[in-house]
Amino acid sequence: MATTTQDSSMDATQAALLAKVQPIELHEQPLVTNNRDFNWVTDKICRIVETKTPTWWWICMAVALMTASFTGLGLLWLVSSGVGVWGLANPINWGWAIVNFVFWIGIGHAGTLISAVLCLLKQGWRTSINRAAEAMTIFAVVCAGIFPLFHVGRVWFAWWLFPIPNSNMIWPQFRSPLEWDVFAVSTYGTVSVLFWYMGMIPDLGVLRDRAVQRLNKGVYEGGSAIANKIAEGMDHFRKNFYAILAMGWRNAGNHWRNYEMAYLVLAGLSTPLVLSVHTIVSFDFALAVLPGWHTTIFPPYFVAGAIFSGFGMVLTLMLPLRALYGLHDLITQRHIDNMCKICLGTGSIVGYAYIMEFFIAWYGANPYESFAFINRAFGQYWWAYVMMFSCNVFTPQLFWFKKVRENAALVWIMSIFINVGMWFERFVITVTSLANDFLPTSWGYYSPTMVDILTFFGTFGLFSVLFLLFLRFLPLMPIAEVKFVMPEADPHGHHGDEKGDQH
Amino acid sequence: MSSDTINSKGSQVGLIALVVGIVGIVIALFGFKQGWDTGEVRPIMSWLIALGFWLSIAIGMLFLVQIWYVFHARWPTIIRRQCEHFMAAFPYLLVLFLPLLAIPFLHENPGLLWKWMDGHNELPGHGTVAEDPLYAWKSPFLNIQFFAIRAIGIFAVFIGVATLLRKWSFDMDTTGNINNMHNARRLSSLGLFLTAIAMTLGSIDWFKSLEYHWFSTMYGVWFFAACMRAALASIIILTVVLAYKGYLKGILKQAHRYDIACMMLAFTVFWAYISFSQYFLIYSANIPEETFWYNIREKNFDGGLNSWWWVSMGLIFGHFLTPFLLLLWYKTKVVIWRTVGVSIWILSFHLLDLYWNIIPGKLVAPDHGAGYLVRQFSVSIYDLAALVGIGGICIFAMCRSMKKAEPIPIRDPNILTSINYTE
Amino acid sequence: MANVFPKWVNTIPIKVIVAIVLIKTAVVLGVTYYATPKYTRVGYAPTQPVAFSHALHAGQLEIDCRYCHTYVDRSEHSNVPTTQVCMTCHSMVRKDDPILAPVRDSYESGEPIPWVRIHKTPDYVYFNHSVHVNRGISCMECHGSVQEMDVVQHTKSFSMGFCLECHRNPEEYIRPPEEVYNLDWERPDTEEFKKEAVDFVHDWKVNPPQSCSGCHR
Amino acid sequence: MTEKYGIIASFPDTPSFFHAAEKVRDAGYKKWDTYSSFPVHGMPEAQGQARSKVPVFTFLGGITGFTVGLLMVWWMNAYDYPLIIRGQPFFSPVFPFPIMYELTILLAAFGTLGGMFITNLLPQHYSPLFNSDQFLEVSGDRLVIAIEARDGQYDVVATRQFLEEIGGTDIEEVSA
Repeated sequence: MATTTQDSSMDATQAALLAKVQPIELHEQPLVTNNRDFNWVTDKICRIVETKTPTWWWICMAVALMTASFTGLGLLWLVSSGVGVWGLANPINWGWAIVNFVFWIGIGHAGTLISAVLCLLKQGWRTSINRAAEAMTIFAVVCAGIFPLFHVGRVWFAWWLFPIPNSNMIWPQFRSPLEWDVFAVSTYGTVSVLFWYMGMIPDLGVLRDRAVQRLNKGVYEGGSAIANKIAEGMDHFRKNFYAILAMGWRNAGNHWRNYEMAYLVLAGLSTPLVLSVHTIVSFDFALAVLPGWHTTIFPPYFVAGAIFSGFGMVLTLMLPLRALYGLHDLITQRHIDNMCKICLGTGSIVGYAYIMEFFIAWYGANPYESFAFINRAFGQYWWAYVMMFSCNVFTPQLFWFKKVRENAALVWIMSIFINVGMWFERFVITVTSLANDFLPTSWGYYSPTMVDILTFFGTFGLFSVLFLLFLRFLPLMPIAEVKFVMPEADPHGHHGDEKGDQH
Repeated sequence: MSSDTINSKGSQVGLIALVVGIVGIVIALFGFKQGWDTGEVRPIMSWLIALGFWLSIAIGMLFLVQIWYVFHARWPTIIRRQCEHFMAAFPYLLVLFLPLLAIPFLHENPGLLWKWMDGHNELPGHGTVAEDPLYAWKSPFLNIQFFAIRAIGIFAVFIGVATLLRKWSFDMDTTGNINNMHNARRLSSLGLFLTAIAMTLGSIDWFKSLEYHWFSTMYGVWFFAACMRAALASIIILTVVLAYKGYLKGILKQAHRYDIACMMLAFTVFWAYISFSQYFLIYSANIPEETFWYNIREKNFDGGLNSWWWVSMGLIFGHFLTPFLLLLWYKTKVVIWRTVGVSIWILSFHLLDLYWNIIPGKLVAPDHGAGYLVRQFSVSIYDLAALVGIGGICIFAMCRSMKKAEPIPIRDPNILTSINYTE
Repeated sequence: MANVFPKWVNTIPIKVIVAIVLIKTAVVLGVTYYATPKYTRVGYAPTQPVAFSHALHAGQLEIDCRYCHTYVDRSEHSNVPTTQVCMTCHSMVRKDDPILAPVRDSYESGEPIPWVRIHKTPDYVYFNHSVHVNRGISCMECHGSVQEMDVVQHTKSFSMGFCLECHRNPEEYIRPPEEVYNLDWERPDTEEFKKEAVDFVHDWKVNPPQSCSGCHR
Repeated sequence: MTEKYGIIASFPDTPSFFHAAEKVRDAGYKKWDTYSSFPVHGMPEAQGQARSKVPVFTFLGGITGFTVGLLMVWWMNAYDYPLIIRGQPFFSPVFPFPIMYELTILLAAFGTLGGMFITNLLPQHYSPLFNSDQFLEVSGDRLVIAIEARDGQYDVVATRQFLEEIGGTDIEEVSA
């Protein structure tokens, strides 16, 4: 691009200026610690899926499956009896279903944020967590989708939500925010899968090549004859499975060139997408003329909240994984620090929105609006508001302290608080506004039924089942990207002593 | 050219800017005085618009510097220093804000600009401000004393944060003390919240309260988006000029411009997102107490389209769609004249956005009672004078600051990464 | 050899794309034609307890619809005639015909004849016969040419789309009120008539609801 | 095993790999490529490749999505089945904007992934290179340059010598 580069000839002033440059050493923790080399990284990540299934995996899987069955039972119950089995009653016609939907969708947002926004911002530290975070996004969207899907009641007619011709000769109503949700969430799910899959192609190629290499070597030892036979059989399976999915990826420079561009473009597409998804979710509320819902800050406020809860979930997942698989060299203290800081930042933005809502509710001088907010904090749901405010605004403030950030156990506990707090945020928004609307005679109090509780509880199991499958069969980290941020990958040596034009 | 010649050149530019600025300010103040005497508020609005314009650039830069610190961004290190220079304008902007602050205290109609400041002001169809129950409700916040305190507080935050960041950054050039950087990073993480709150209050006080009946929780975020765009566009222009004639020659790379342009694209989308969401939620809820704010920017009382409708369309297509489509294109982000062109374009429409937010807010109550008259879009000589005047002072402040420190932060740990930055 | 797949595999993608396009088209067409409700009930012609021929009664003998379906113009419901109605004639006409044995049995015992219902709207749809027949919508618009049927058959789909088609363009289905029960009436294909129909819709304030709550009350 | 695909050579570290690529480019070879298990910063320029064409596919996808969304919304809600809802206009670019927006992104994303596959000529599950055991090690840390026999300048001896000169080791001929 010689034609577009700015006049690169320097005169004496600039040379003198550059001569004065004398950067201070800043000791920063590398993103991959302990001077690991490429092969170590490849091996470390690949062996997670290549070695024998650990016992804890089977135990977790069993527990997760059992938990997931609650969702199955709850939904079966719902479908066979009708939506009445949920605790929805006038005036609270939106209860846990929408709360859980928004909660799960929000969790997903961190995945896209890490993979897309941090990619655009050239944040190298994203590499070792983005794959798992993207997986989390997809599974969270799956869990989220269940609730509105079954809330329609006759779930077998849910396809009417899509613009497919049917004998009723009617079409979806595109002026409805709920219809936007259909498009937003399905687009979000699809694009996340595309992004996730495309990011995985090079790694699938690596897994394929390793299986082929092992088979070529043909040495299967170290166990009983049957165990060796099984290991060989698994490698045959892997060879074919990964080869099909890798689509013939060859690590060619040409491949990388187009791949990198596609990745960047997808990141660029996912960023407005992730903003739009939670914006549209917020429109579900904000478009209604209901005090406490109709407020213009909802879109960015929801997005910030989503990212906040998502990072909470990433921490909740990654900290145990790091311990279980010994990934301390790849998920370093620096990664945890950064995630804590993002929680702190987004948590504070959420706090800004809470305060702004309250202030404008007063400033707007609308008595209904003021009442809605006073009622939120001091009405019959005050406990939910306290939970929300303390978990979301005060908890992350502890992340100001390095001592807190360095204590993995404490961070993990706080990340759970964040998840709880964000669930309560959605509960507060949904239920308090509906419970006390314009007509005091119909005011009510919402209580969930057993079916509500079991269905929601079970989604954690479903999420875990999917995540455990992911752990077992797909590469947990983007190997290529982790290598890319290592100093050995720098084509100009890694001492930073070269100056001037590199092309 | 030695560094002395750079300095002398800088002083030269600064001197010119100062002279131009003073001339502009004198003309603008002349208009201000006329407005003051006659009670015609339009020339005073010119002052507010121009101040808002330059303030938004400075605030945006303040945000950017802090964001870069917090994210530990390496590539913008050489650009950060230029922002730090521009941030020297804050104290001057405070001084230039004083004429506006003088109105409630010295003018016979304290509500000349912000109508709620005087209970005698007529509201279209509502009687006077003093009779207005909405004002009575809001008066604990909207009263002159508190307004003045807030204004001082807001500027105190801007000036305080900017001064400290500048001090530490400049100090590192000479002492090479890494603690400066740690301090700056720590301050930035806290400063971002302070700046955000100050900026929100500023936008509510100075722009939104012109039409104090209206309210929107998003307004602060809108102003944030506007500031960021203005700052990024100005950075492109500033750095390209510095790379063409000044000390950044050969140091500023295509990669830097590309990344700034990418950020500009991102904030173009963000601005549209915020503006659209605000409009959309108010439009679809269709509550009169909110929609009137958009109505007066579209229609006259008799229902006919007014000049602001065209401005609104201009904002949709000119402030969002055109720069968005242009910036999607790789060439726009790297070919200098195109990037600069888009930046100038964005700055012009940012100015228009301020017009759109400020001027229609002052409705005129006609003599015959019912209805209202919308103050139509117009550009006056005082707009230009105030813009050039305040801008001249800001550029003078920047040039003055440039003499105080190295052109680039030579001891910054990330300076080499930034100098050798490639796409 | 370390290749997992043989060389010809490289041609699979293009084949897969072609196959997907073909299969998808087939599936879409098939589902549209066979599996949408439009086609599910049409053709339903159950055997009735009595081999009653509409072709004979309504066609050949030209008995007015309302003779048997008495309340069709006064009620939301079009009734199936009682045995007594049959017996008004058949106490004299063909009084010993073995085909009519169930009718006579019913008349004697008082137990109604178990006619099999053919035309049904779902319970969540509100349909009013009188509104339709009194505003120029003939029986045959929904029930088809009953006067030609020996065994009554479901000829129209009764899908929501079927209702909506008429509700959106009533002037294309409407006829002069005096011709509603004239099953042999033919719609004149003239500009003049079309204008009349439009005027009729306007003058008689025919305003078929298209909103959800019009039918799903 | 008579047909030859080309010659591959390995390089010890990223800088030498990178500079070797520049030299192959300067030597005027056309049908060749570099192979590494991670993207090397600046490699497309070093290989003399133009900017990727993937964004074109993205753009086409996006435009299609937007147009389809616009037409769909208009046709379904304003033309084929207009229904009065909350007194809102049948068609306005404002209300269904989220729909058009999401479709734009959806199809642009498909366009991007499809564009990546098309520009890379994938899926291509069989490649002669996989026949080389050495080549499989690219997945670990091996850095390989392969010059194909189809290249006009290709000559078994001269090309092998050239690769040696620019620092290549483990030079191997790969059969097609």
